[in-house]
Amino acid sequence: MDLYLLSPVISLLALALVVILLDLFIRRKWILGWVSIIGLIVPVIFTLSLWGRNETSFGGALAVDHFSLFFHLFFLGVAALVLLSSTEYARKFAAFRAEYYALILLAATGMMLLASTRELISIFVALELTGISLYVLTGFLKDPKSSEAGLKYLLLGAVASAVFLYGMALVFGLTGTTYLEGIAAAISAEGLLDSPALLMGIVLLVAGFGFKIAAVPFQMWVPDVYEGAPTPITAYLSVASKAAGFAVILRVFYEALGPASLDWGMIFAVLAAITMTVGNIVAIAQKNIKRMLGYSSIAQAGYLMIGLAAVTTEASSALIFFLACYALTNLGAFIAIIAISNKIDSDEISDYSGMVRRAPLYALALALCLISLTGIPPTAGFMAKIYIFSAGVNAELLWLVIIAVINSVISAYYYLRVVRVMFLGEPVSKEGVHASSGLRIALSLSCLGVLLLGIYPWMLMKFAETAAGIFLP
Amino acid sequence: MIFAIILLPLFSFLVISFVLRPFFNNRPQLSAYTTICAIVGSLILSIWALISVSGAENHVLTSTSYQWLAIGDTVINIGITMDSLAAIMVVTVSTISLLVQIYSIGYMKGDGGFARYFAFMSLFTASMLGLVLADNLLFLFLFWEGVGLCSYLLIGFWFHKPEAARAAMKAFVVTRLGDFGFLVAIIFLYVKTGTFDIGELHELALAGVLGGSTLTLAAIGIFSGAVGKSGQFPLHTWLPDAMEGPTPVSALIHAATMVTAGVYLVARMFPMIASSETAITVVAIIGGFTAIFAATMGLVATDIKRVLAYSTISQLGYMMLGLGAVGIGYASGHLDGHHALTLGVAVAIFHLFTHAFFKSLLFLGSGSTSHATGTFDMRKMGGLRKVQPWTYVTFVIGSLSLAGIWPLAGFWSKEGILHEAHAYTPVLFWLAIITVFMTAFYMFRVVFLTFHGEYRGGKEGSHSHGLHESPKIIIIPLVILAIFAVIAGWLPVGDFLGADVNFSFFGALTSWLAWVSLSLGIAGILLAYIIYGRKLLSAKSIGQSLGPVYTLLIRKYFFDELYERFFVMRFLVDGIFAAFQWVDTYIVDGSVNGIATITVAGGKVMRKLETGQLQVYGLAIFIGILAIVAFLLIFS
Amino acid sequence: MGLDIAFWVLAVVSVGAALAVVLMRDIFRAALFLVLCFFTVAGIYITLSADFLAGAQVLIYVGAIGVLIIFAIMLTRESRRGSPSGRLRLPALLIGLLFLVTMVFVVVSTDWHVIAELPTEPTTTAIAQALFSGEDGFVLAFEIAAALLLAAIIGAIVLVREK
Amino acid sequence: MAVGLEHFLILSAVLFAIGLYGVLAKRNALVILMSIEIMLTAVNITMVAFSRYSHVISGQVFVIFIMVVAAAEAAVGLALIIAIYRSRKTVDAEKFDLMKW
Amino acid sequence: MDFPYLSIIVFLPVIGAIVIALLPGANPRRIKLAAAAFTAVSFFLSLALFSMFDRSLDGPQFVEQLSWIPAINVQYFMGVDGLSLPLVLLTTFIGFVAVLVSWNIDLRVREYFAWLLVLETGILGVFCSLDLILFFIFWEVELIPMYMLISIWGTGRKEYSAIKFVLYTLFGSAFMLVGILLLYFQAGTFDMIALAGMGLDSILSSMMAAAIFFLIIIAYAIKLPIFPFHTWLPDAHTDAPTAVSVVLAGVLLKMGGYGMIRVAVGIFPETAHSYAPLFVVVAVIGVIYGAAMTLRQTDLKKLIAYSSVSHMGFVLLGIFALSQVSMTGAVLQMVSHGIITGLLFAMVGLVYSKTHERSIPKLGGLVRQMPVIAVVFSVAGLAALGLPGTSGFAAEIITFLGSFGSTMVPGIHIYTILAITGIVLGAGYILWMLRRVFYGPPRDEYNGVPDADKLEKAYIFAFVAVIMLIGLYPRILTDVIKLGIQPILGVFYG
Repeated sequence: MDLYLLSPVISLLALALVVILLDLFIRRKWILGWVSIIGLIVPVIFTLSLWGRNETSFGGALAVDHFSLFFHLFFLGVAALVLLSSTEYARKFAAFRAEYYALILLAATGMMLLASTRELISIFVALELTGISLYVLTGFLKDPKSSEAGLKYLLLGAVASAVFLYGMALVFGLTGTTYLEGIAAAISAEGLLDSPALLMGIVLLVAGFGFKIAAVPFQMWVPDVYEGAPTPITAYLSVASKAAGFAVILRVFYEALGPASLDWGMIFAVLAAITMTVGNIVAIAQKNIKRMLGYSSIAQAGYLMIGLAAVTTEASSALIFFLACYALTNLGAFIAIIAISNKIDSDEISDYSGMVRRAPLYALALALCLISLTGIPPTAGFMAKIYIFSAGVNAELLWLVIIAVINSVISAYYYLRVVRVMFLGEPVSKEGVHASSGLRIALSLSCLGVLLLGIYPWMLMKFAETAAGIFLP
Repeated sequence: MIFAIILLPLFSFLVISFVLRPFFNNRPQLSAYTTICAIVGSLILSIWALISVSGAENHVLTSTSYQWLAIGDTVINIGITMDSLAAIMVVTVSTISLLVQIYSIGYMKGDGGFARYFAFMSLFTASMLGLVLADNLLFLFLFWEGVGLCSYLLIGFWFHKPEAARAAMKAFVVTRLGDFGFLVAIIFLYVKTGTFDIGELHELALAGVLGGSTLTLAAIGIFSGAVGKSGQFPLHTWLPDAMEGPTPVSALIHAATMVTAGVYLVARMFPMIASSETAITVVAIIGGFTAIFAATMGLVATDIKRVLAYSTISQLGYMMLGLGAVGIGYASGHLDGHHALTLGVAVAIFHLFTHAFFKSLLFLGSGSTSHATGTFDMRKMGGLRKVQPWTYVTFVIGSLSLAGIWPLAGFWSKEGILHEAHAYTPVLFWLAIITVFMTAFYMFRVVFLTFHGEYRGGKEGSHSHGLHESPKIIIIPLVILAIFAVIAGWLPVGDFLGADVNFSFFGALTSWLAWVSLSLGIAGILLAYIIYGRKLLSAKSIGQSLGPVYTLLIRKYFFDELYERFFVMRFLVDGIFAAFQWVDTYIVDGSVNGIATITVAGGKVMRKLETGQLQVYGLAIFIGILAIVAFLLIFS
Repeated sequence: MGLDIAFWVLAVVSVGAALAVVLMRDIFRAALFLVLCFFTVAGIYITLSADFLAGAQVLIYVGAIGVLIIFAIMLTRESRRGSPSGRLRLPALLIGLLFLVTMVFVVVSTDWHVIAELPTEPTTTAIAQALFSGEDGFVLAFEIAAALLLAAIIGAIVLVREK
Repeated sequence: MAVGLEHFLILSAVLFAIGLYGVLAKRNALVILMSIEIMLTAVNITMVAFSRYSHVISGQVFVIFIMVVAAAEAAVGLALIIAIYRSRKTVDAEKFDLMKW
Repeated sequence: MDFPYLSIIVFLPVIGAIVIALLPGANPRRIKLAAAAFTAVSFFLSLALFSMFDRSLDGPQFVEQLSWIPAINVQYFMGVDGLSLPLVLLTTFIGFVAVLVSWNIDLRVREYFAWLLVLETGILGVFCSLDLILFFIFWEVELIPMYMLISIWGTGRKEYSAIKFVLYTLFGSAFMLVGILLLYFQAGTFDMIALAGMGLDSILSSMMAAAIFFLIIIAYAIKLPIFPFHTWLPDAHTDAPTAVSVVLAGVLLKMGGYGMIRVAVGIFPETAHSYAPLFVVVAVIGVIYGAAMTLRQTDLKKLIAYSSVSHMGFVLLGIFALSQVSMTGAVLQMVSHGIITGLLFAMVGLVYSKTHERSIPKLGGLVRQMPVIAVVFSVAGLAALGLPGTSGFAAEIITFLGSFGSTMVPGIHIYTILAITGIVLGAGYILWMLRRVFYGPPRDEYNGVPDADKLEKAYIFAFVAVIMLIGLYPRILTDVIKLGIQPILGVFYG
């Protein structure tokens, strides 16, 4: 039991505690945000120091491998950007800023654990750690919309938890173990492949995790929660929570259910097709930009699920790469929205009219991110799509890829509509938009990332390949 | 050197449009002088070429060619050939062109587009000369379209007149209809033989390599180009309308040169076309029919230039008939080889040659009358004999020549054609002979209406300074042309072209055919005199008594209505094309928009599922689970 | 045999109590029935020889959750309006039944590997060992659970405290 | 017929279905929360039954964690309900539709 | 690697765009001069390229090759051969002229020129890239600038047209992407030259080859456009600002033709051969249908837009006649149409900027007020209807010669003849338009409208000069083009 392997998690947890404790002693609360941001360096350093190690601990429950370390960095990065984008927004929370930052860090802790645990109980608890932090964060504004969103998220999240617990129970009951390795071994050893309970277990697991990644028809909470949550949290939800979902699915399905006769890839393929189509089509009809991005994130989950449907290492590495690109892009979009909505105090797309003349850089950044979400070069989104579609084609999922590309076309319609409103519309007022330094840093980071990945994606792809490499049979 | 014949007027065009027009616009005469100098140069060179050709071996001078295109095996060369046929043509073209340009100085004086006019005229002359000299079909086509362009530009010279603009467009589009066939034939021939070279094509045709339906189709295609250019039935409708252009243009382009390009083309390709009996029969029939068909319309037209235009069409029909008749003789074996081929060309080109002089004379004469009266409507003329004696005399000479009265130029060339027609196409011969009568009649109808009787234009119809004779610069070309209209028939054109034609000044009167045609011509003149000179018969009552026939003629057999109003507008544009547009809007584009609408509507419907009720969302989760279970049950 | 009877009794009572929870209009009584249900489930744990869990069930569910809910009921003063059923009653019934049928089918048609005899030892030590020995990795879960509780406490405080 | 694993599993399924019905059909957010607790309890029964019939203790360990999580969730959930009640003066789930479409 | 001419030519405009975006001070004149300078340098460099091009080699020249995304074997691979060089030259020329055409833009000048330059880079990149993914990236890069340019600076239903253009193109490129990926997994490379040399038709099953071929060709069919995928074109052309219409008609459509030759036919000659009859028929439909539609238009821009549909039919015919001559003709037709229609749109723009009217029935007699414009418009029109001596004729006759003589498609004679009717209809609509716009009695409401100014004269005469040059001496291009065509049809003609 090597606790050092857990050092990134522990240091992050400690950071959360430090922030809360610091709250008691300092008066200038803005420091808290920067403490939590700068403090993230510690877990990052720990993570980097672990790079290359491929070990397990806690009797196999914790894995420190490329996959988990990649996701450590991923969640830490996302948390950093979310924190940066919250520095100004958090003023709304008055006395609760420390709690806000701490919960973001706790959620990140949960997600990091999700990517690295290999045992059902730990997975479940980590999932709930993430979940509960996010429920609270969603309701953090405590205005009617925010509380309502929080409650919906919590109740539905709890139902989803019950569902996948049921699934886990079935799997456990059949195999007699909660370790992923053990499950895989038991399934192949005891000839459980055709067992109805296993199939049902998988279905329930798909449903439970589907809730996390917002796959249709488990996605219905998404738009409401995204709309109601504080915008940085929406960004966090749309990126980190989804990524955590995918990470845990990859873990569970590849490591535990890899040998299952049930072609769970097929289930994901069908869900992917439905998800992207529903997400895109409904997004067209949206007028609230956060809600629209909610549907858009559903659609993106659909594309991501191609990486699950095609059960190959290449597909998982494409999925991981897509996640990273999507994270940068979506965060960029949300950060720009935060910057703009801080000023105009509205999330209606129509209020973004003529934004390019009021806030040219923010409008341009938002446009860039929307273009990336559409998948038009030279942006990260394009490279991500190329990569994941190529994995899909290679796995002979041509039909799914065709549906996906048609969906990309549909998506252009609503993404570009926002661009159009910003670039073509008459400005509602002449007032410019000025954002805090945190937001500006976060926005430039993500936009640079989007462009960089669009032009030179190879570094990250290699990372993703390495991360996915652990699933090699 | 030979290239210079083309290049001189082309250079003149370039000088006028890029130097004189932009920089010396205040001195428009310069452009006229430039043009005339260039054409004089061309004329001198043409005559030199004519002399050289007669001395050259095989009567052919060739020039080096340049490679226009080379892709793999496809190599297209472009060059020129000067043979006797071309030599005759270049001399004719440059002569008439020169005279018309001189005339134009007077006629166009004071027109705002003076320089532009001469620029176009230069370009036209260059293209026409190029057309004549081209040694291959593709190069020929280049100039073929070039003269068409100039014709278009010059018909529409007074572009502010809607009729002129309309006529210009009509001319271009209708001839292009013929050119379509021509172009297809060129391509077809190239694909079959691998060459555009006219000489090589002839050799292939004569050697029988090129034959059968290929030859027939190609020949008919080429002829369709000629039909368009020469205003033959059924593409004749543009030529009368083309009279909207300035009169010298009508004289040069729509009487003497461009419209004869069709005849020249058939003559140029004669060995090939005549090798197909079907094709050459078509040529003969179209020619013969057009001759009489156009003449009938000339009988009733009231616009002096239109009468002349119909007459031109009719005479061009004669030329085609001449070619066709000899060709039939050749194809059916009555005539043999080389003799037949040169004879056909000689007969047609001879008539082309004489016709060029007297018809341009007539046009220029009509221009002179309009110079005085300001109109071309014969109903507003009359009695000009007294004020315009020079014009009158030259016009009558031209008319007599056209009517084929011995010993004027028209007689000789027309006799040649009638003779061949009688020999090989008896039916068409009778059409042609009736046409002789009509020709004489309508020409003298013009003479009597215009120059005899009382002036009917009224005060306001005349020019401000009253009726008067035209200035010298107009009269001199008329006189020169009149001289040619008399003597052109005596020149040994046929011999020069290699045909063995026995020319005897009085001997011609010994054939019965000459007497028949002469007497018909005189009868026509007499009838015109009775009706329009003496007014013994009322033209009006004759018109009324003929009723529907008269209407048919005056409305030009309703061809304009048929083509423009019915076929183009109603059938094509408002019919088929409108249907296309409907399809485009509602089906092609409609389905595109429809898909978009359905998608957007789908979004609007599906968002309604998102009711905001968390329990609906929960329900969806379980429906999803059950659906996956069902899916698995069904698919495994 | 005694266990069988106990099972049947407990099963019937727990199902009845659960039904009462979802069918009662009186929210207060529903909460009490929930507590009853939790109690019977604790009994079922005993029939499954999970003694420690039975205790924990009583402590956590009955003690903590039950009380919390009753508090909440009183705080929100919703008892007057009761607990009516919503518009989705029928679909909910249908889906619930279908799900039940599916699960029953799955349970019945699966060939479970069953060890029929009762475990002999009490579970408390075994659980403690499993939790803290470190060989089974449940100590990891335990640590995560600590973080989770921290998050929950922070969250509950933040949410309930007025500004 | 002796009571065996299937009985417990079916009992658990029944309870789960009842909880499910409660979640979907009841309007009071508190009752929904209570129904969710029933669902979790049902899962617990399954876990324990498996644990008993395969003599593997980790099922029971799992249940402990589920209980902890359930308690935490209940706490946060009730906090949210109270927060929402403060602003909206109702806990009727059908009225929570500020955000839709 | 040699001096990276191609990269410089391709990326100069986008660098220009960045410079313009960052240029301090809002002086529109400076922005315009900067844009003109960057495009001009790009143009002169490509002229230099044209003169340095070795006319005895048929492979790509000026090659630049770097590994880029090894995960899926993507390279940064640029090069031009006889097929792409004329199009590069055309693009830089039109790009430069487009800047001049836009000289009187005064709305959001900075943005406008930045987008215009980005657009040019996108198009140039398409013609220069030899790696399919790189090609695809450039293919899509052009979308956003086009969208912005049409929807901000356009007229009429500009937003509808812009989004229609984007969605249509995206739709096509979506399928192309699938096709490219499928191809990659069959052949293992994105290298266009290598792919073309593989003889994939015989390696793959005919089903697979056909599937890839059609997936890929949809994008080009939309771009070209061929019936029935053409309806975006009239809308986009009509509502785009003048310079964008010039670029759109001038070079953007050529991306379709280029892709068809380079990717679809180049990689799958045998498959193209099997389906050639289908495309030839579609080409003929396009020619006649386009011409018919043109005759029904009353909006000047729409008229020219539909004429493009008709003219692009010739290109399609030339390509799928699959003979060396016809394909050379098709490429020449692309270049020629680029210049001619570019000029026509520039002229329409001039007419519109002076009279503020585009509806043909409301115009008339303009030759009095704007003689230079009328003359150049007429020249462009005559070139469009294929008057000998202009590039239009040279291109069309070469295409027809090739297609008529092709032995690859049964019954192509008939189709060629039907296509030739297009030029008769062409004469009809061009002259009809000229007559109604320029001839007839002058209208009082246009009294005093100015003729073209010096700058405008400069660029329209440049167009005319190019039209005449190609028309009289087509070898200047065909000698280059045939080098690009030869290897593609090597399968059939040894």
